[in-house]
Amino acid sequence: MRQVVRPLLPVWLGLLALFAVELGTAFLPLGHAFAGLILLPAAAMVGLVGFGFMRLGRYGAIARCFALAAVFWLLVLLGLGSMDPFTRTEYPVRVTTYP
Amino acid sequence: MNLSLPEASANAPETDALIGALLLLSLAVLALVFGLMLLYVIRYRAGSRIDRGKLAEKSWRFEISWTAATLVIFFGLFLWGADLYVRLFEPPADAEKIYIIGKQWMWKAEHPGGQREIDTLHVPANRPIELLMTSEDVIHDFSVPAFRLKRDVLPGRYESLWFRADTPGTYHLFCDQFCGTDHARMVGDIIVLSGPDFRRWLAETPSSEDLADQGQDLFIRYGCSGCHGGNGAGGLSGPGGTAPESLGRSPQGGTVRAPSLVGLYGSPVPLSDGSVVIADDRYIRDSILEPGSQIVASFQNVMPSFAGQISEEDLVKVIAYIKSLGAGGRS
Amino acid sequence: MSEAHVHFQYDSAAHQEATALDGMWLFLATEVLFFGALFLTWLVSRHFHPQGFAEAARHTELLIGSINTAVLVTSSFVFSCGLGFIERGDARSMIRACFVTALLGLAFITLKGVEWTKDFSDHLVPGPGFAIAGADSGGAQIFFCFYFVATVLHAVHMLVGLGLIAWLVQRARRGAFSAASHAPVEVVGLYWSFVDVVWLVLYPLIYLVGRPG
Amino acid sequence: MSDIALTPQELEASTIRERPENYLNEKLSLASWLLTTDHKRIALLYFASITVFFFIGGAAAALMRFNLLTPDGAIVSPETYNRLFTMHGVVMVWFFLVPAVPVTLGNFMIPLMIGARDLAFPKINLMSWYLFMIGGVISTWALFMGGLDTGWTFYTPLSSAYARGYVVPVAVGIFISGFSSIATGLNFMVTIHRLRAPGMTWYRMPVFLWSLYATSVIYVLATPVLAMTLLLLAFETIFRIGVFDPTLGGDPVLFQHLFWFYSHPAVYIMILPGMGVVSEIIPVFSRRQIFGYKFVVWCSVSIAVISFFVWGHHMFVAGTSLYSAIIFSLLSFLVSIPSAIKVFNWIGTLHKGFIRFDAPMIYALGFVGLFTMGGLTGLFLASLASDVALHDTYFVVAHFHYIMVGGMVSAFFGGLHYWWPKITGRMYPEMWGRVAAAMIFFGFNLTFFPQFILGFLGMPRRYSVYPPEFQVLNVLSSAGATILAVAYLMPLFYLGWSLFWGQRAPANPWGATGLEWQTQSPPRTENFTSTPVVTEAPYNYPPPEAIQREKVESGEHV
Repeated sequence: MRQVVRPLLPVWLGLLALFAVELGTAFLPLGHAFAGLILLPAAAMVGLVGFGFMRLGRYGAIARCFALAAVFWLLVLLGLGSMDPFTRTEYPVRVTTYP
Repeated sequence: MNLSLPEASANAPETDALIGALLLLSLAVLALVFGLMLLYVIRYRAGSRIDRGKLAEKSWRFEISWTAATLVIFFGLFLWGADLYVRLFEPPADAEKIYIIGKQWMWKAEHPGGQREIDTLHVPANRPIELLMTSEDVIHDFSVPAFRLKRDVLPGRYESLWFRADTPGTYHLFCDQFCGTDHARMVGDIIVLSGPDFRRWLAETPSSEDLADQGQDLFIRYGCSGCHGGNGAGGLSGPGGTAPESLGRSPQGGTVRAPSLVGLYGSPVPLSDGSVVIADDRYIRDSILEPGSQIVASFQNVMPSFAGQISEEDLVKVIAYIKSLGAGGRS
Repeated sequence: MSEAHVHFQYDSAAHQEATALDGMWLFLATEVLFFGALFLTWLVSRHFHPQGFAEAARHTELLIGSINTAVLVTSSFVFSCGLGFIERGDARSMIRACFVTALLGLAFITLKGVEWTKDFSDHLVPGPGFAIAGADSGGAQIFFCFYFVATVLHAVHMLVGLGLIAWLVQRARRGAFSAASHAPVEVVGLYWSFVDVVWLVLYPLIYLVGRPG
Repeated sequence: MSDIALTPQELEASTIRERPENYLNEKLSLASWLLTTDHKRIALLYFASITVFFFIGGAAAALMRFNLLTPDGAIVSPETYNRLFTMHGVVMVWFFLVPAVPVTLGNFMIPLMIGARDLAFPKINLMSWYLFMIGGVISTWALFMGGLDTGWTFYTPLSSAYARGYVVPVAVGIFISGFSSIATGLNFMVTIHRLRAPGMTWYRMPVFLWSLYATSVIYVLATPVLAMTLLLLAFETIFRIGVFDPTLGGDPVLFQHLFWFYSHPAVYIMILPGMGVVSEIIPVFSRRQIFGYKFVVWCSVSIAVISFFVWGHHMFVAGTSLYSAIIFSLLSFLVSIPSAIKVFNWIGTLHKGFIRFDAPMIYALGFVGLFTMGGLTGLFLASLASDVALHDTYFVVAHFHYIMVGGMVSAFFGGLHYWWPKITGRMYPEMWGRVAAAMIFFGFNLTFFPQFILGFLGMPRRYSVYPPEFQVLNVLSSAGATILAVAYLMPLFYLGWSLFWGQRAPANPWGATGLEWQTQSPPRTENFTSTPVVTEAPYNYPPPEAIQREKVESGEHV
């Protein structure tokens, strides 16, 4: 029992600690532009689950390739997908009837 | 069968030159591909007794050099196309602005002089025209093949498209983005007239009530004049003027201070948060629809939002009126 | 799966199990892109409606969301322990870990249900009568469209996960798993942790990023 | 058997009786087909289903072409016309082109070509056929019953707020069949990673497998984005409010980004397997090692990867930002490089070959020509200013039909004829095969070449009526479509005939290399009696001088 839990315990505690950091960051007066910083502890938590619980490091090259491909293509989607909206000059027609 | 398409704008021959270059390149490549295929297929058919000899050694250098050459050619074509395209996004400052509203399934156009047309657009030759286009429902596409131009017309925002027509005549206007049942009938004519003809057309077109004139009526009808003054000269001790007859009365019966609109267009406006904005079309539009977002310094935000209260067409007219107050009142 | 179930295209049970795990990883890659489209929607909509999104985020139930995050992280931890147990051949402890995981999962969904009910009574459902009026209303409604789609899809994934855990328990009771052969436990573990990962991204997007300032 | 004299009838009878057990005659009950996990039988189930979908989509196209004979619309109302092209697009894209080669030829051949007994996950393979059928039936039912007039692109807000018709059921059908695509791609990728026979290294794999692997990458990574996009669309359609809703300030262009993130790579889902098929056929009928094997396979992979970077070129006039248009244009030019490399490597393969003109080869040569034309006209649409002129006109229609129909369907038919002996154990009638191939090439060009000119003249796509000056070209196009329709129906008859009366096929009728030809025709359920061991590169034909010597010795040249 102890042999099983002991290596996983730091992962769990680390996650809770990062969670506390994340929650704390949310109440800092960061402003709109830096609000994205909150995602840093979240990214660390994702990494911790990936390597701690899902044991990404222990799988073979194929599984790691698949995981890497997922992250790469996610970045392509987010990067190229936000390029247009972020650089667009919008002249909105604000006549909108909000229900 | 007429296989030629008129080049009726300054942009058209330039685009055609690019298409021509692409066509030449394509024909050269096709000739190479089909030529080699035919040559090999005949020369090396199974029954042919030609001596094949040994296979040539594969040369990486050959593959890499022709790939690099193709890359260079493609990069040149890319720059050429991009250069023309970028110019489509830079309307000259003196371009005449015409509003286009697309809806299922018609095109409505409004000239600065208030002339309105449906499914037809008269434009003068050799003058830059900028179209400010929006849609009332779905996405449409304003396409004029003779100008080699098109641009999607979206609901909720303005798209701009500019051109300089140079050959008088009548050309097709198509909706190129599928927009529902009668998409194929959302067509019209672009009529390019020479300068004098166009002026004659403007003069002869009935109901050519000035946009700004209509706007003035609406300015009163929507109650704007109540606070901003009957001729936009501002409320009590507004920065512009304090004519007693223009004192507005709020619905509660009190006197309301509202900024003067005379001379507003194009001038810098100090805001309550300390920043300064230039009063352009967009600022005026936003101030009508979202008065609370940019409050003029030393005024309070008491104006109600007109979002949802005023139609797009009316808004265009009110803005035209306010613009006409631009240089110190209307002439 | 025990040796008897090796399909004829595999050399050995180990070969078959390694293949199953590769398949699961690839499946998770597709899930990343599935939720990725939702993340792009969030990113773009927030760019166009910063105030609307901030305003809407301040209307979310931070307390429930935070408790749920802790619950889910813990459930993932417990299930990982369960996998550790079966790797040592301790099926009974594994079954117990499965039960705890499932309980935590149910707690998550129950809290989610409470939150949704509250959202409904607070008129946070986009459409007529939406709680946030004014200029930011449009952006806020888009936020809540995103919120409902994202949380419902996540909850559906949780339910599938709970079903898989129930299936594991049933098979484990029949003694299907041993220290040498337990690929299904590992596969379900990957899935459960992945659902956790999705929540770890959704949580700040929904509850936190709008809060500062 | 050779030393016993038998009459032809007796011979025929005895071969039937003694025909070795194979995957077709092992079990005959209906359940043995509907519950099979054999990749070969599932491939045949897919063959039957996509044939039906192909003819549904084709019938819609035929009606459209018929309607366009006169400027005012010859037979149907605009409303019906809109439903027809939506049906044509939806059925052809999602229920024919996207699955076509991978689920039929790929499903059948992957295990055979890597020397495995089945795919990695046979049950998932069967499930994916059921998902495909459920999705296909829901979508086509909705298209027939309620109709849909949004085009296959479902642009918001037309689809979410204005369209009349069954948006949600059609989207649900596509959503479900999307999971079939994902399952298929997943199965193929894991199979190719894990189940290769001993000695079958990556560089010993036939090009067809590389292109199916590249296709699977797109299946697996692009399809989920479409799934989410359709979910958001359905949400918006049902609740009349959603993330793309312009009345809330939402961005309808975002829908287009998400849609094309899938649908542009999907174009390569459709063409990459076709390229793979052609890369199999040309070496066999030229008796030549494929020219530049490593270039060809890595081009497949790079096409799959780059295809994800170029979707913005569908939106140059859609109101995207200038920067994004410029970057997407540059990236779009890049994707043509690997395609061009492939074309020249196929031609290089013909060099110094011993070329035979069996039907598969005619299809393959037709593919190379038509694909080249489709690819070159793609440059007009990747370049920004010319795209502004040609976008959303018949030029675009002609361009993608050259790739999809001229390219992909030719490759599909080529592959079907090439592997027909292996799949059915019968030879197809060679003469009819050649006639059909030539007719498809001719009919296709007559149908779609005039559309390039129509497009340049400005005729918009999706028009049920058009200005009269476009009539001559439209009539030409419709005439071509008639020939094309006949040419597509021909294989249905002569291949059907050959199933019962065709000559029996030997294990390797083409003298081809490749593991699939080393087992009997049709193969046994377990594919190989013993696991094959691979020791050499693919397409390892003797050098030209050796073939020549052999021919001279055998007296063929005398």
